[in-house]
Amino acid sequence: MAETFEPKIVAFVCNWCTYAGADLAGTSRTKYETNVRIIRFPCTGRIDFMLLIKAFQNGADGIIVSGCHPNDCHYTSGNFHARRRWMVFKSMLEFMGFPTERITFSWVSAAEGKKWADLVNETTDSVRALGSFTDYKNLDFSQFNQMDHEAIAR
Amino acid sequence: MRIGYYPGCSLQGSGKEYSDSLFAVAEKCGIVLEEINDWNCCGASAAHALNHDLSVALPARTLALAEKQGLEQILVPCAACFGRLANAQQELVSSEPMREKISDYLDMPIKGSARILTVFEFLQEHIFPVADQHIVNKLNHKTACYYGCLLSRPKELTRLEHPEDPMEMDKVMEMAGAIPIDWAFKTECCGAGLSVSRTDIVAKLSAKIVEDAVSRGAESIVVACPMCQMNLDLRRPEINRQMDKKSDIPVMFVTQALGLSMGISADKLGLNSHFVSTGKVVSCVGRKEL
Amino acid sequence: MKQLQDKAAELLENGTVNLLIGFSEDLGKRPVPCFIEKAEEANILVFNQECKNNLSVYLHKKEVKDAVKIGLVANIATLRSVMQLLSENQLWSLTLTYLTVNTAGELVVLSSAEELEAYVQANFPTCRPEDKEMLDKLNAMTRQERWAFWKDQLSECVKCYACRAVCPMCYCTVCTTECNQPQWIKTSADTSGNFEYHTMRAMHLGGRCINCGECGRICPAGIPVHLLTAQMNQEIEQEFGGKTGWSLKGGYAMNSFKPGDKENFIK
Amino acid sequence: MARIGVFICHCGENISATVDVDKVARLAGKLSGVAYSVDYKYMCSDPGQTLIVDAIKEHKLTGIVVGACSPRMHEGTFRKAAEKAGINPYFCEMANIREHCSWVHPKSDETTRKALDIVRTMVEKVKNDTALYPIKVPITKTALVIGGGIAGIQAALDIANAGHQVIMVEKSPSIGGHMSQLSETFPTLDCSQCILTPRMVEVAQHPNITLHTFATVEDVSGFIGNFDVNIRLKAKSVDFEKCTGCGSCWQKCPSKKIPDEFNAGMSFRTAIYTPFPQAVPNKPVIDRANCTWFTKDGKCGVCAKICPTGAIDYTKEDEILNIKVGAIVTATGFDIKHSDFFPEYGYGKHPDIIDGLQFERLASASGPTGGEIRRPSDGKIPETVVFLACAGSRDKAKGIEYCSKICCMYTAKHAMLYKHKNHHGKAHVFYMDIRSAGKSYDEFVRRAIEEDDVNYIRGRVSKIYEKNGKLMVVGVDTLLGAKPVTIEADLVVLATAVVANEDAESVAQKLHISYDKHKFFAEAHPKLKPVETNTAGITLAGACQSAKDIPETVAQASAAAAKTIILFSGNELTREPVVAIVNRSAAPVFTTCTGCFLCQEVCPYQAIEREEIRDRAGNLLMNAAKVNAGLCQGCGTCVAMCRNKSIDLQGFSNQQMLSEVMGLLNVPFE
Repeated sequence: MAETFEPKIVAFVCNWCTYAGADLAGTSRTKYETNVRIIRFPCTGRIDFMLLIKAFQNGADGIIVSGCHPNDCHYTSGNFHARRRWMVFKSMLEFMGFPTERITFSWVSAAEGKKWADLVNETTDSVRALGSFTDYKNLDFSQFNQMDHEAIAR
Repeated sequence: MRIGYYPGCSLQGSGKEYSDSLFAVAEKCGIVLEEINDWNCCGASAAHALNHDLSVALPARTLALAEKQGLEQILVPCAACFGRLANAQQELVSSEPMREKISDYLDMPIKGSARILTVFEFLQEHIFPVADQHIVNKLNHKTACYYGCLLSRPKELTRLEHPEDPMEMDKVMEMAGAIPIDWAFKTECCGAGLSVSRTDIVAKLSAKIVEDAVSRGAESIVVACPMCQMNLDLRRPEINRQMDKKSDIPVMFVTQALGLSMGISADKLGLNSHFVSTGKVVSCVGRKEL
Repeated sequence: MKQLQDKAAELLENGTVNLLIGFSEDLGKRPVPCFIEKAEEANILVFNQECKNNLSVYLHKKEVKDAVKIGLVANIATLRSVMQLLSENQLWSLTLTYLTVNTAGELVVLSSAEELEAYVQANFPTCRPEDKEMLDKLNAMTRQERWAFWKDQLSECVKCYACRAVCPMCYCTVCTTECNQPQWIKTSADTSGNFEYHTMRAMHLGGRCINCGECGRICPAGIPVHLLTAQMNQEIEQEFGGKTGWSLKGGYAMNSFKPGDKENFIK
Repeated sequence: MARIGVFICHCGENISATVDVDKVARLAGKLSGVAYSVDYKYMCSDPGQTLIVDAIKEHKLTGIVVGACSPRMHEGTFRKAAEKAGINPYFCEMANIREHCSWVHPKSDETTRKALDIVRTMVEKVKNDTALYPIKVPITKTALVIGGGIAGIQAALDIANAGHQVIMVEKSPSIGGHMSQLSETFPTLDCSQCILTPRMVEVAQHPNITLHTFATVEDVSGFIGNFDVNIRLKAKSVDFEKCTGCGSCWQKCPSKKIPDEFNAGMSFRTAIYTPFPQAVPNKPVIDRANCTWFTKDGKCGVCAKICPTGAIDYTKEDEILNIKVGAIVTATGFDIKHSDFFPEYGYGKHPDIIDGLQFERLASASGPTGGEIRRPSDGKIPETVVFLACAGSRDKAKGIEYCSKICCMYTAKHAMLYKHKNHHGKAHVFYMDIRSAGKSYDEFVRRAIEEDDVNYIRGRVSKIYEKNGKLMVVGVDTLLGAKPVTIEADLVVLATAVVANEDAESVAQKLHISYDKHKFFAEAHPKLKPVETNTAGITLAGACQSAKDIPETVAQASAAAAKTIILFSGNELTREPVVAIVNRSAAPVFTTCTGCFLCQEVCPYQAIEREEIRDRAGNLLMNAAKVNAGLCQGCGTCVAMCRNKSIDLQGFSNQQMLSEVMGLLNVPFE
């Protein structure tokens, strides 16, 4: 076991604003936590909610979804569609009892390198405080454990 | 349909002719107006300058009483009262916390759902449909329909079709056989807010109104607000001094004019209790040609 | 009942419809779907409060599509789902006639989409009270309690896909569950895969589901899966407006947006 | 089996200072599917690129991952290198270990681990890359210019002078637009018609320009390079082949009381008319709505009798002309609010309360008064004129929040013109702010105030009414004593708000371009694509996009022309193959698309079409979505919207994105 828990955070970002904003953080040498891994999409409108589920299922502890501010979308309206989708997706997960605080939605523009760094730091801190995302991982284990017990009992 | 009636102070005092003529016309047309029991002051002029909650609570009490009485429509002829009641209703309907607070103050439930009618709405909806059979005389003369400030502002509450150039009263006068003129001071202020404290300003403002009406050939000014009527009528000596000429153009309520065309006696309509004689208008009833 | 049978017979007789989908009774006097092609068979038709099935699901079947002119004995939920399907450009190859019974107990025959729209809008159903009660109960729980509830429920799911089969809105020829390049949904029925499947299902149906509740009713494991879509519909209607199965013009909330949509959850 | 090459760049020390590049290259070499892995000082240098090219050839690599800087930086460079080595450039992916890793983290194991994660993610993506080929779209090198005002004229001339064919469509009988109505122009006070008419003639005579006046766009289909447009040629009732433009017809026409649009309703014209003397083409048309022949069933016919060449033809019908064009310049112009929009100024009932365009006509030598500023009611020369800037503009209550931009300048010009013609007259201007940013603009306004003695009053006007033959302008002076002022005027000029044309919405819908809430056409990007629309191949010029003065309009028109000329510079349009695609397969499945078309509404580019799939006998089997690769910009919003994954985005496919996620979380995904 590691001394302090280091969460795995996956960031789903759009190419035009947030990816460029993260680039800017780089060119400005703004330091931030190493826990985040970026996956580049053309637009937030492209991000399929299934990918988020897959990421959690495969061990992500936190997720950042970020794109252009409203009205700044390179494709005019992709982020508006995304915004609706995330709103609904989030409340859906909440209804299922999913800890939605593990998902952070944000608008980070190509000029907001600092905001990107802050976002990563804040998200890392909050997810670190939440701890490893065992809820999802335990879903299957608990079942198997039960089966094992039954098998042993038999 | 029951129609509630809120007189307010003016219609029991300086504007008694307004009330008298309104009831006379309503009676003629077979319409019963039901006064709201135990109504109170609308708070006009004073309350909303002092305490916002009070300015809502006062009219709200009247509205609550009307609701209790089961009235779905309330006629408020006085322009100032209308403004206060409509304003309070707006606040009650648009803010749930406000409604609860006021309800607490009053210790009465209140919805603010009753429809508050301006005198024009009342005439249009209830008198117009039956007016034809009652109008017997033509008030054949040129008249200036004066709306004043409170009947035209704010436009969201007063609901005039063209708030900058209203025609609602003009239509009533046309029906009464008069010839409403096109003039520039329809919605100007008569100075009512200062009618006691600064009569010099009242005279100045009212003079502009009278002057424009007269210069355009009006033979009467018709109003629908007791304050307007009082200022233009009672303050005539000051107005005349301000204009530096004498004008004896009579100022009457729209309901008085309508009553006259329905053949109701000038006495019953209170046309004899004005400061400026209304004799000229009374005499042009049924006049053939202008 | 007699009226319905006569009308059905008449429609079949004069060729207005080639196939009539309705309800008959099984040996236990329970209503079951039936398919009638001959006028003389129309006397087996029944229609009552117990006729809950959403028969519009059959409209996607090839055998039904081949008949082209279809008569549908339908409850209001079914009519509403037909509305939604029409707005999604489905059923274009069919000529549909609808037979239903209004609240006054009279037989109503609707022979065009416009008539259907007018009838559905005039008789629009509200959220089923039993669903509302459950939703309120769940929403009042803490997150952990909800997680435990759904974990418990979904661990029972065997991925038989009955909820999908019974849903008229699940008309895709290939479902996401069957996509294997990439494999979006785990094929095994473990709990995390079940979560995945049901989240996907709810997301795909939110703003389209017409709350007939068939998916929950059909579930062999007794999982109230219909609550997921009911909750989503409630949420979407509240936030973005628009009712599912209300208008022929559609108005799917999830493929439109307003610049001023809520975004207080976004940093 | 994939054979992937991994190339880790030191970027001098930019990466190697904090990332153990050697370790990353070594461990990356052990990843499944990686056949070759190496690190190098400067991957983007010539030797670095040569290293990649050689490695691809030598190790028979099927794809490469370059662990270096941001793809926004060098993706193009390395894709070219890959292509040079003989593999499809879309098998090259960048792992951004500089901007997203080495530059933002300190030297540590964790940083190195992150760099490896990033590389591994991209290795997983490359495994799922597919060969993509640039999309070639043929181009019809003819441009359509909609609108014959100064914007359209400028754009048409620029495109035509570059050697391309231009078709210009103008709805009125003459080109020239609003500029032809203006008297003088700010800030130089040169005559508008003097500078415009030569351009109008040039358009008419240009061998590359085909002019259709009295014509409108009926519908537009197709896409960039390949638009299919139907033009409605309204029946002119005059055969232009035969007509010599002698003018006998309109001189004799008995219907003489039709308000003249060109003079902003301040004079009359006949039913057969040319809008103004310098009209291009200078040949008349019949306004059928006002012609006795058409309204009274064949009575009259004077023009036909008088015409020496027999050019009048009452039987002409509207014609539809089908044209194919590669690009469209939208230059449909603007309108202004008229004085009847202002209840506080008497609902336009008073003839001496006029709008800016009417004043232009009064001041114009070709106007109804021959250039003498006389008031419409009685023809007297006004002694006091009040100008109201911001009539309607910047007024929320009027629903027009924006600044109309041109009014400050033309109001100064109007006041100046009036003062120049009537030295003893008084000119007052009520204004909110003076917005005179522009070359020589503020000097111009100062000149009006300081040299021409125009009285500027900062404040608004609440009401205008007539009294004893004078217009009483009641306003407030917010600066000098902050008190109400009333000015007795003889003429009031309202600088009314610039608004979109009445038919702007329907034009936008025909063109499939978007528009804002005020019906002005929307540019693709407010800063960086100010002339393009969201529909590729359609550009904007002039005031149809927002209020603009002449220099700005001309500049934008030339920009729109430049965009069109760029498009026409090649024979084919090459587009990035990052576009959406709907899967297709053999009969009887055809596609998994169910034809719900929910994707159609989310597409910002109208790139999704409906395809009807039929059997050999022509029976409709199914409806399915189809992406027009010429229009698709590759945002992928449709992909996330599609329930059954029937539509996918090339270059960012479902398979690629999911494998990235899986690769990242170190779960082998096959």
